[in-house]
Amino acid sequence: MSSWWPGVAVALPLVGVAAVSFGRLTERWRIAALVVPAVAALAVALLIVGDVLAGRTPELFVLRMTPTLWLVLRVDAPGALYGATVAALGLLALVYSFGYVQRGPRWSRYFAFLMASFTCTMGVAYAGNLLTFLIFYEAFSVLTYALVVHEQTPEAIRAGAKYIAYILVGGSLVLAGILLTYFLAGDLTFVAGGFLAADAARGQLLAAFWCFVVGFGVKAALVPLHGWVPDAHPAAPAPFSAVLSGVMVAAGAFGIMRVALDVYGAPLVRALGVAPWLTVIASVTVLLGALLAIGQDDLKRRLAYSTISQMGYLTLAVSLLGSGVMAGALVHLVHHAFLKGTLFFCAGLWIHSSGVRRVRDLRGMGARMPLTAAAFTLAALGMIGVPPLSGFVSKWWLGVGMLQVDAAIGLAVLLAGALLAAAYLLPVVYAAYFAPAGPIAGHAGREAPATMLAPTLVAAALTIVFGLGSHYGGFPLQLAQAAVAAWFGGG
Amino acid sequence: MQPFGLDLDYVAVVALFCVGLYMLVAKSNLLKKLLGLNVMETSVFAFIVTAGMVEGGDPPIMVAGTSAPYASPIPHAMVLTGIVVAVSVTAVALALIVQIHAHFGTIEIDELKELP
Amino acid sequence: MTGPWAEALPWAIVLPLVGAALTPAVAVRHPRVSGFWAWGVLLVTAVLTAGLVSELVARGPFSYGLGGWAASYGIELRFDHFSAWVLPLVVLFVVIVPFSWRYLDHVMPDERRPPFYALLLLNAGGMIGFCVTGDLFNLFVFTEVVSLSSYALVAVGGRGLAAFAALKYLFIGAVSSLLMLFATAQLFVLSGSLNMADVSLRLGEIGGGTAVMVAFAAYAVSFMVKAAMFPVHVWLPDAHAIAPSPVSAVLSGMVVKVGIVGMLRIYQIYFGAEVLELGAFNLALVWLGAISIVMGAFFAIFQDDIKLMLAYSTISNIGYIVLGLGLASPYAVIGAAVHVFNHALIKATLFLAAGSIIHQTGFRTLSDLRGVARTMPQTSAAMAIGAVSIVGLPPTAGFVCKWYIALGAFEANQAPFGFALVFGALFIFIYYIRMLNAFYFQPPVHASVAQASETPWSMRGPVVLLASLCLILGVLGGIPLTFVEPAVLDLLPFWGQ
Amino acid sequence: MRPWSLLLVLLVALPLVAGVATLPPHDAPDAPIHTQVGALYLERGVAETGMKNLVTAVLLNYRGFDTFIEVVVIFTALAAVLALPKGSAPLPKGNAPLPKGSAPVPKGNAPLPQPDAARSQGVGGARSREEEAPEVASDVPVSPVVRFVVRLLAPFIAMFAVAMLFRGHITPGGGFQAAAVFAAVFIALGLVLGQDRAARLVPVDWRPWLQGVAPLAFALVAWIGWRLTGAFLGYPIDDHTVQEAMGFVLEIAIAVGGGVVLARIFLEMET
Repeated sequence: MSSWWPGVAVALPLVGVAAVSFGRLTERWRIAALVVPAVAALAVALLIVGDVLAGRTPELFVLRMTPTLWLVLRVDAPGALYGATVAALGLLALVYSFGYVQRGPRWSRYFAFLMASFTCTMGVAYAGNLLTFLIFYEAFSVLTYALVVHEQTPEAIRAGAKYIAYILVGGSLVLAGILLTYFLAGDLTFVAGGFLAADAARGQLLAAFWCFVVGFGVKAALVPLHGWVPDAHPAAPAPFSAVLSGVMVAAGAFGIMRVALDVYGAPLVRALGVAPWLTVIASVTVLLGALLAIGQDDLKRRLAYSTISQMGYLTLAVSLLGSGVMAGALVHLVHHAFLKGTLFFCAGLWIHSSGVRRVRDLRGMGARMPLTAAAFTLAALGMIGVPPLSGFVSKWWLGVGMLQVDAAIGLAVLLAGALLAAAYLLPVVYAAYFAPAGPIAGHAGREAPATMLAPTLVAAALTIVFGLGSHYGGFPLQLAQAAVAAWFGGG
Repeated sequence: MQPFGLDLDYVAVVALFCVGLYMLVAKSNLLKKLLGLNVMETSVFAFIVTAGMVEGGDPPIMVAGTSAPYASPIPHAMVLTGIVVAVSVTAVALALIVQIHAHFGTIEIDELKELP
Repeated sequence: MTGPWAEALPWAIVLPLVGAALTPAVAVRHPRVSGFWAWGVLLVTAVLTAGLVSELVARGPFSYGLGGWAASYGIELRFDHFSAWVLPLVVLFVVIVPFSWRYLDHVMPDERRPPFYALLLLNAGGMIGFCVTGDLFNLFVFTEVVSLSSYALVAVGGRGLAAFAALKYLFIGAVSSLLMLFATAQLFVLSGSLNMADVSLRLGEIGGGTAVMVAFAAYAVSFMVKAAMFPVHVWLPDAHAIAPSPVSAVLSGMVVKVGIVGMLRIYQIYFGAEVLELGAFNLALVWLGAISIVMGAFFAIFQDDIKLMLAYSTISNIGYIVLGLGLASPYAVIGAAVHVFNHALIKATLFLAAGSIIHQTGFRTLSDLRGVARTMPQTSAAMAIGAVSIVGLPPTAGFVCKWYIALGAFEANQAPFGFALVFGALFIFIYYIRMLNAFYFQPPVHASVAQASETPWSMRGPVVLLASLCLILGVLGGIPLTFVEPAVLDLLPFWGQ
Repeated sequence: MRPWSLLLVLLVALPLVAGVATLPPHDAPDAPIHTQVGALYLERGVAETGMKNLVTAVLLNYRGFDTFIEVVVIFTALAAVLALPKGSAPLPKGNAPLPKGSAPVPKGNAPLPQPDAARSQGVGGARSREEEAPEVASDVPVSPVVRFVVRLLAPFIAMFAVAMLFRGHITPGGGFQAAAVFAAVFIALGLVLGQDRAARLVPVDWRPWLQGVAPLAFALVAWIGWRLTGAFLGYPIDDHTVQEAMGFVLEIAIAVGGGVVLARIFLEMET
């Protein structure tokens, strides 16, 4: 079904880019020009979700890139789910940023690049073929470089260099994979269940698959390729860390899903015999990420390792190729975005109001900044998977799905991951509430302004809402089941 | 005369070309390099004109006192054009050499390389 | 037979040349008028070439016998799909000339402007002629117009070093032209004709031989020098870096392509005659291209001077084109041909932006230019777009070429070169990321950088226009393909496919 | 340096010798060069072009476009020489710094030998024109005998050039040769009289037009030919008077334009 809405959703944030880059507006109008399109984009994204739930597939042929390839937006169920997540978390991060980012010459730059990468991430969600996916994926990867190095400290520049090197190598591998795919199939349009012919040369299919997995794996922080994550997150401004962790790292996992299920298709992946290897890599990612997180003193670094661990579940789910586990993975993608968003928002609040970056300096924060600490605690519990919070729902479905495909190892990894999550998140909570308060640095001790606190609390509240409401219509689970139905035929 | 199947006139042309090339490459003085270039150019012109000649031929001017066979007129026209091009290149090169001399006080590559 | 625009073919060449001859006379009272005059002449030329291209699109390739003589009897001009390259070329000139109006203020006194613009016009006219001529000797003469004006344009900006760079360029260029003349003479002696199509026919009758191959080798070396392929690139970096920026844009973006277009012409002759073994030559081209990519990028990484960096990146990009040609599969050749356009566009963007920055701040090294994005945001943005584009990241003009050439590598069963291309581009990004870091994320070290102002609109307009074209041609990558695809299909029968 | 140069020369020489060795023998009447287009020119040239000197016929008619571009090339050389910075003119303010660090070029910025010191050694009488006495070129040590002879012969040499120009269609000669001789007269006069007096032979107002006169005349003739025959640079085959007139216009323009350009290049080079 042809529809303008996907294009509108993708293009809306550009209004903000234009307003802060070129306009000579007063600050109030600038903020309006940023917030209104972001709200509108969220509205459109939810509208599209409704559309997709009604069984339609909005698509928009934007431009003809080459005689045979279009830049095309087509929203299927996973795309709609991811797109709505991006829009929502993007809006929260945007509002949060108004309080967090200092006024000055870099203010405009930050918001311009934030909105531009917002646009491109929406594009990744709604991409209808691999080429479109790649274009938006590379574009936001490059644009976010400016956000990673935003602080312009030497560490930030170093982290930025590491980030861009990893991401570009990954992007090039993805490009190589796409080229091979195009060469093999003559087409790049996503088809639920895959479009690559099973009788193509096995060597080339394998080569392309590993190009994709390694390429997207860099972004998805699969373990040997995760090097940029723990450096980039602490260096970046907190609201951007939230977006980076919540939806941008997820873009890598989303790419792996797309490739495995929309390009190759489950039967072909099984036939290629790559799934067990992927399972191993993903399990290692989950466990190692979590183990490394325990040792980190820098809170944002700890959260970054947690992201590595949590994103491993998505790849793990892909590798198991079961319908239930994929539904769980998609739900987890959404839930994790808001959980990790909340955690980073809280970390940012502590940095902002008292300059505290290290876990051991958080002592006594529970009393001084009760709302922040409460939000953090909620999200931490959600991340561990305590019912009835959202994290529990996603892990429940992951676990159920794993049982469906008899993946005992997967289940073990899932449980171990949850325990380790408790091991690295609960000490933070403990430090905030129960440890004896240390000396107070600076002007610490007051809650942050409402513009920053509100998005944090909203994100935390969503954790509860998603947890309690997950089985009602319109919540992520319904979309995820629609997606799985398309991928695996009837669920 | 064509020993070993070689056309000696052409071989002479190639020899001239090589002499010019050697001057261009091996000499340090920019003017001598330029002269080498000119020698190379001349050799190519000689090649073209040689090729245009025919045994016992007259110049291709159709007036009383000349008779067939005539040398081909095209090579002459080509060489005329070539000479003008060569003159132009030489002029520009000379102007540049004058500038280099005015600025650095030398036109020896060896000395130019040693300048700070 | 042909439409009315076919009549314009010789005039499209002659107009800039005559305009150049008139420039000193037009600008005798007010030297600055010469800039507007050159622009006007180029605009009219652009209209003429647009007409020619429309004729080409409507009715296919056409010929023009000069002096009313039939093709092999007199000189033939031939407007085929490869000649269509002249249109973007002239359009780029039209964009670059306004940039030079103000830029020249710090390069030369007013009284030297008329000869400068005369040279630019001669360069443009020479290149148009080069692209459309169907006669080998005429090709040589046009080469000389282009080369001679390029040598001089390199030297106009300064004394001493500029003259030295120009002289180096002149010596190497003159030898390469001589090789071309020698090869032309040999083909003439062998075939008795100078018309390309005719020569090709007769070579087919002769059926090869050492002399034919030597002529080919001489042509190949000659055009490799003109295109600045790796082992014979030595003239390029200094010449392109030291020339005034609008000239660098012309030289790097367009004049080096003379070598590529010339090579394609010679290929047409030889492969039409079927006297060449394809495989070995193509393989040589592939390797030379790959080496050029790597070495160009390698040298560029160590440069601090932004223009020198851009000059080395030209060598790299010519490597792409040659690699694509050598791969000799349809996609690769299409990619290479598109890159001829797109690289010109991107390099013009980069050189003009770099020129603006140098013009406003007086500095030209990365370490001096830190923080310039703060005071020159639009120019820096153009530079960034150009950088992203030349690395070939989507959705920019450079990506389309990379996409096609790499696809062509798979098509030609040379996957390693495809991967090499995809990752070679990253190598290039190392130095652009250094540039962007310096411009955007480091504090200024010089007051003149911290207080620089944006360029006047006559300079900023072209830069912004070119940068947006880099983006537009990225998302609408199909546009150049409409010209290139038929040309490649023309050529591929000769290409062994 | 030298061994490498010799090696390079050898590397170039071998293929070239191999190439020329396999060419058809050069003076055989049945070589392609004599049987293809060349033969047709010899056969029909006089009838088609009305010129008895077929070299001129090829130059102006069959391959007239080459000649057009050729005069453009010498104009390019002049433009090039004019566009170069002048030795004595001060550089405009804020000249862009030169690039650093390109390997083979000596690095900039450091103090360089002073141009003045260089000039006093004098390659080609390098003195700025401002210092020059307008009347007599006292800096050029010309013996009175030479001066007298040059002045005496100059008109005759010029006459000879004119003769070459007008006899070009039946004897070896023509516009380019005449241009070279004209320029030689100029240059010789410039050397013995001083450049300013030699330069005065061409009025200032005419110079910009005269130096471009050859391409302009070509364009004009090309246009006339286009109007008359429908082909760019076409000559009406059956009207020998018009053909000859067009040819003469071109020859004269080449001679005058070429002479002026060559002389001007010489004068400009004396920085």
